Amino acid sequence: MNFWLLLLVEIVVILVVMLVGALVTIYAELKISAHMQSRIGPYYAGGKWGWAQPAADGLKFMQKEDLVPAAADHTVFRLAPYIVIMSALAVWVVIPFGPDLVVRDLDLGVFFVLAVSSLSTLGVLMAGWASANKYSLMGGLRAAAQLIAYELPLLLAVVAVVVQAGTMSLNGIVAAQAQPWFTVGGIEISAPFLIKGQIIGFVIFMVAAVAELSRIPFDMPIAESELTMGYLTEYSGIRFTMFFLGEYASMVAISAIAATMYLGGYWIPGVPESALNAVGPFVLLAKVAFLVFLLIWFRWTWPRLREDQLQDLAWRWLIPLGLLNIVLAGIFKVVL
Amino acid sequence: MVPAFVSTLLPILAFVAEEGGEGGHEAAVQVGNGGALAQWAWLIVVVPLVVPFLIVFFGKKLPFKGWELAVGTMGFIGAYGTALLLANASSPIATEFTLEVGRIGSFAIEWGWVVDGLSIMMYFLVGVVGFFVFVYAKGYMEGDIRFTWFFAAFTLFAGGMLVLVSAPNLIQLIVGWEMVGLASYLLIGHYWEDYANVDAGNKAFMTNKVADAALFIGAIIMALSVGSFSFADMLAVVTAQDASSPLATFGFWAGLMLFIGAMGKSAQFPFHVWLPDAMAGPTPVSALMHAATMVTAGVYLLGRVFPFYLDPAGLFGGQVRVIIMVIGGITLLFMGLLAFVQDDIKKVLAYSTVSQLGYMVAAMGAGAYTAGLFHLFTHAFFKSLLFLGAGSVIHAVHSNNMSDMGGLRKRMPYTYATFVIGTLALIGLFPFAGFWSKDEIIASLYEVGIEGSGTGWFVFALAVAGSFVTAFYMGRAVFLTFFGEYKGHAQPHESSRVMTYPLIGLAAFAALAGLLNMPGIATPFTSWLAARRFPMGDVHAQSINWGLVGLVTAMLALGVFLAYRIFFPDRVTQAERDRFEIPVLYPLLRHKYYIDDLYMDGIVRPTMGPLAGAVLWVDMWIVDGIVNGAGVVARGLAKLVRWFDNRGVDGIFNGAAAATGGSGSVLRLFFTGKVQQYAALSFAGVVLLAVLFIIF
Amino acid sequence: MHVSFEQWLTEVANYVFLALAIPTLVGAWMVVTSTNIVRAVLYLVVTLAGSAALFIMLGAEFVGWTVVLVYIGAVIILFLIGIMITRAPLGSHEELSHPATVKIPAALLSIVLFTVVAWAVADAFGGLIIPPDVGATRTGQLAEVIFQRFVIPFEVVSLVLLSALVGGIALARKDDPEEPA
Amino acid sequence: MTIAQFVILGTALFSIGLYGVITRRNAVLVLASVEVMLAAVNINLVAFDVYLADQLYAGQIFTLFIIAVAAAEVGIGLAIILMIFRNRHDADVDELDLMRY
Repeated sequence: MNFWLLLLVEIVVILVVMLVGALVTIYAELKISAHMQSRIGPYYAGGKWGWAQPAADGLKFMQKEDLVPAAADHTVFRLAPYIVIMSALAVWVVIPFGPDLVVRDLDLGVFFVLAVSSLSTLGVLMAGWASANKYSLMGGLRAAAQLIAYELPLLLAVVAVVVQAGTMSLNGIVAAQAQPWFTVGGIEISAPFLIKGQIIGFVIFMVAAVAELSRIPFDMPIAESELTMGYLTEYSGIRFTMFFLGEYASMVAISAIAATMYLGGYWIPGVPESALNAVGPFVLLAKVAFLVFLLIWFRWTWPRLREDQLQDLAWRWLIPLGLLNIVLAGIFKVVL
Repeated sequence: MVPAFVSTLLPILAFVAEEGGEGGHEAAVQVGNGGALAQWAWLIVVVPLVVPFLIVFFGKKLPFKGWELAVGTMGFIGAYGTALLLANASSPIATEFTLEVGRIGSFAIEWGWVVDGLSIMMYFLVGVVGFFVFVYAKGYMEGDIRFTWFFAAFTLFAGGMLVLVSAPNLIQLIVGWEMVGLASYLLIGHYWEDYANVDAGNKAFMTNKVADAALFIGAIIMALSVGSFSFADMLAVVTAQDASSPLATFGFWAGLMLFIGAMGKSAQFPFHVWLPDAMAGPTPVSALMHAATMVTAGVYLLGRVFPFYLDPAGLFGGQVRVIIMVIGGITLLFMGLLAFVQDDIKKVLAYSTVSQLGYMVAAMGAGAYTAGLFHLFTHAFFKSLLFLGAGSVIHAVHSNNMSDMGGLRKRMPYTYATFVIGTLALIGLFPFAGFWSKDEIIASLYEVGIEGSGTGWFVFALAVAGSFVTAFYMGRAVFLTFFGEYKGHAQPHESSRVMTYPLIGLAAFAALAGLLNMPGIATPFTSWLAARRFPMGDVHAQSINWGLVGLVTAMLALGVFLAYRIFFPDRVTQAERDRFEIPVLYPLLRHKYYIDDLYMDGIVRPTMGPLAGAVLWVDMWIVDGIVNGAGVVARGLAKLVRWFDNRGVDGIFNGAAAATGGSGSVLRLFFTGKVQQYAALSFAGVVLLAVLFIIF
Repeated sequence: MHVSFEQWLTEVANYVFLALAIPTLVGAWMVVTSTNIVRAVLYLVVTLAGSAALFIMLGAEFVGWTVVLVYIGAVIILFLIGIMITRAPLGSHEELSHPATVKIPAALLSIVLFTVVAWAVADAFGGLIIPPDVGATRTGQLAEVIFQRFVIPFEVVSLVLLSALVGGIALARKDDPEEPA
Repeated sequence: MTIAQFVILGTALFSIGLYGVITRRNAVLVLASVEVMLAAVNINLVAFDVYLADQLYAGQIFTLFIIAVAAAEVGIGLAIILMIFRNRHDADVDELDLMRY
């Protein structure tokens, strides 16, 4: 196939996966929160199961007026959402859906993920500054401080996985989990890293992921009750929708990364290597769905932390724990 | 040589099948390398060296304040020691591992670990007795302000002891030797608020240092004669009977010096003075270090180099043996006598320990390797049991003195029962542990005598008398402590289970350990110890000599009976008891033969006074003189300099200052404080240089 | 191997190079001349992204993504936070740069520097091509060299980072109000 | 691809950075210009590393070290600027001539 055609197909696939994933997640969030908090609306919109609710929300956002504050730095203000959504999109490039179903199996896949996802901080900070609004600026600064603080435990958790897998390629990490761990009576048993010594790392990763996504209980940057909407305050219409989609897309993306690193990705015990290309995407999606449900569950059950508690958790607990986890992973690697 | 087929049989059979009476025999045991179990034996040395630091740093935060780490360590050592012992019992192990850590000239400095019958026995002993004592210590030290520190130092002791025991060379042995000395010093002075305890610690340390100096000298002589610090190299020379070796020339002095070192640690006369004072430490320390393990280091050293001393041809250390035997004999009797007059129950046991160490040393001197070490083995159990029992009593009555005790039989039944078992084991009643081990020593001495050694008969006599002495003072201690009326002021009651369970455990060992070596019946212990890299002869009894048993039993019956007559509380009044304070003997014993006073007045004070005077004199005249002289010289110089300064230098400086100021006011036009200007100028310089380079 | 300018123009990769180099240079130029402080720093992103892209083009993938992660993801963020905390105004401000009396000598100096060095480089390396068969550097190989040959510099750099961390905290923390500053 | 094109690009970036360092008044922008110069150096290093096909990857590794040191430098530099701002309510290097005389 022609290189450019292939590229186009890949881009379209990524866009579709991301958009559909985001919409489904939004719908799931509405349904789950409705069940958790007995909200009426999502039950009935559109007749059955409230399927029309996300669509209605989307339509509402799209047809709203696209406002840009007069005092704002227009160019930067317009650019910010693109950077955020780009960073969410770029992550999908390296996520493997099957041994061959991956856009680019980069040698340093995990590193790439961390690098491009750190770009969203830039977008958030740009949005906060360009809005020319003190709530926005505060929100942007909070977001930057939070994202930098939680990037470190995230990185440390990933380092432990990389140490154990011996590679940064996501496909390689999946392969490392598919490796037989030990044999019982001639049957080779393999286990994902969650079981194989990375339980602490998984917890650190998930906590840091929630913080990176700025979701409750770490949603200080956009805390409605304190900062109205933080860096999103001045955004409306299509640009707000982009931020919104970007948030849900990165939620799915980060769940996919966690599923790949800790839960074995597209791999499932008992399925032969040859069938993984067909079965893999569904396996991965099931795992992603589980993790997304976890994230939604967190959001609707926990209260928001205070800003100092947030920093405390990152610097005094997660980072030392992450370092310890690396040491443990090293020992584990050497001993086994 | 033993036929090859015998060596393929179980070693136990090989020993039972051995012919021959009085003399020794060649212990040609097929030894293995022990496999991974021996290879990983370094763990039992390293773990107790690491754990003390963990205890110091994290102990206070743990639920049991570090005790769990310490007792876990001892449990680990005990379990590993047991595993090694069982492995050794099924197939003998004798191997060593070394790592070279440095060199001094041609001497390799090595760290290693020996795994053979002797060291395995010690690993087992340290681990098992240590485990019981550590468990007990939790109850005993409860509420102590330095609880955590105590366990850190105690675990460090275990580490040092294992460094010593595992040593394949003299250097490592000395390192371990000094480590246990340090731990001993720390723990004797554990209650340092009381100055007497600090003194006791110092005394132990100093006395040991005197002996250690001899040990160093011995080690150096040994190393220079053999060309290596390694025991294996030395014993290889000994086994080869190489009369041309320098070791043959210096063998006597090397052996004597090493033995003096051993005398210090094992508290042999005349270095015994520190051990009774060391009872100032907490009782678990007395039980583990000053009864069961540390003080046996000297005996262990004799055992480690035993072929060197045994030396039937008299080429090497053979001449020293008679000295060893006599010193042991003197110690075993005369130190035992001192226990007659002690009121402090721990001191009674301390003198008893010295006396029993005398038995072991005498046995080593007689060439009875197995007997001496067997006594070391059984003694560790029953003496630590006795100390722990005494500790339990002390804990209950808040006094060390037997005059504050009495009648505790009913109030503390477990302590009483176990203490009595320990006593019976110590005095050597059939079939308790002491009977088998001590009688074997006496039988060995008897055999040495039979061989025609007059000294052998002399020491044999001392040993038989010693068994009476032992029975007497132990009977006295038991009667004064557990019978009659309670004379103290506290409200004694049985100790908690964390203290009584170790007592019961040790009592079981004290009762049964003797069965491991019944001459002529079953001697597994002998075959364990025979697993050595350099097999050797050994004096020991082939069967039970019932005549001797009768003699010794009569002696101990006499001792107990006399003690009963004099000290059984309902039987005699205090006035009658005073009758036994025989004029010359009693003061002599009370003053410990005036040896301590002799040291104090003869050595310590005469040295200390002049030494202090000399130091003062140096301080007053030399140091002060230098300081004052320097002051005078400096003042003179200063006067000279001032004159020169005012006239000559100031002129130059003022001129220079004016010049500097003038040029500075010109140059500061360039010195604007603007970093960017500096950057621009420096890059301009770079560009200029680059252009110049290109052009030229 | 030398190539002439005509041969140079026939290679596709060189157009990619130009497509990356020109934004990089323009971004750098805007960094030093922009009158809007936040935009100046955002142009730095363009320059750094350009350099990262060039690294990836050269096969130094790890270095390229490190630039993205560390420079764009952290250093630029620090810059922006620094600007925002020091109350940067929105919009353009001429006083961000020195007046023409400084600009002209500085421009002259820069141009001379560029001319001299560029001439020297062209003279020495003009037309020497980078071997085309040099593939992407495997991260594993890089790691092996760092943790064997360069392990001591690596540890030293880690100490530098640690002291920078401590120093940054020590400098930036507010003094205890009870103690006189 | 020739080595010269990368090195000349680096030189150009370096010169631009130098211009910025000299002409910028705001301390943060001076630091930013320094970053441009460092980027130029990095391009040089990586280009030569690839050109020489170095088995030790010294150029790339030094680039990594430069990135790490630059991160440290920015952290400290911004902390200093913050301190100065707190004391003088200004981040203008013109006023920072306290070291004068």
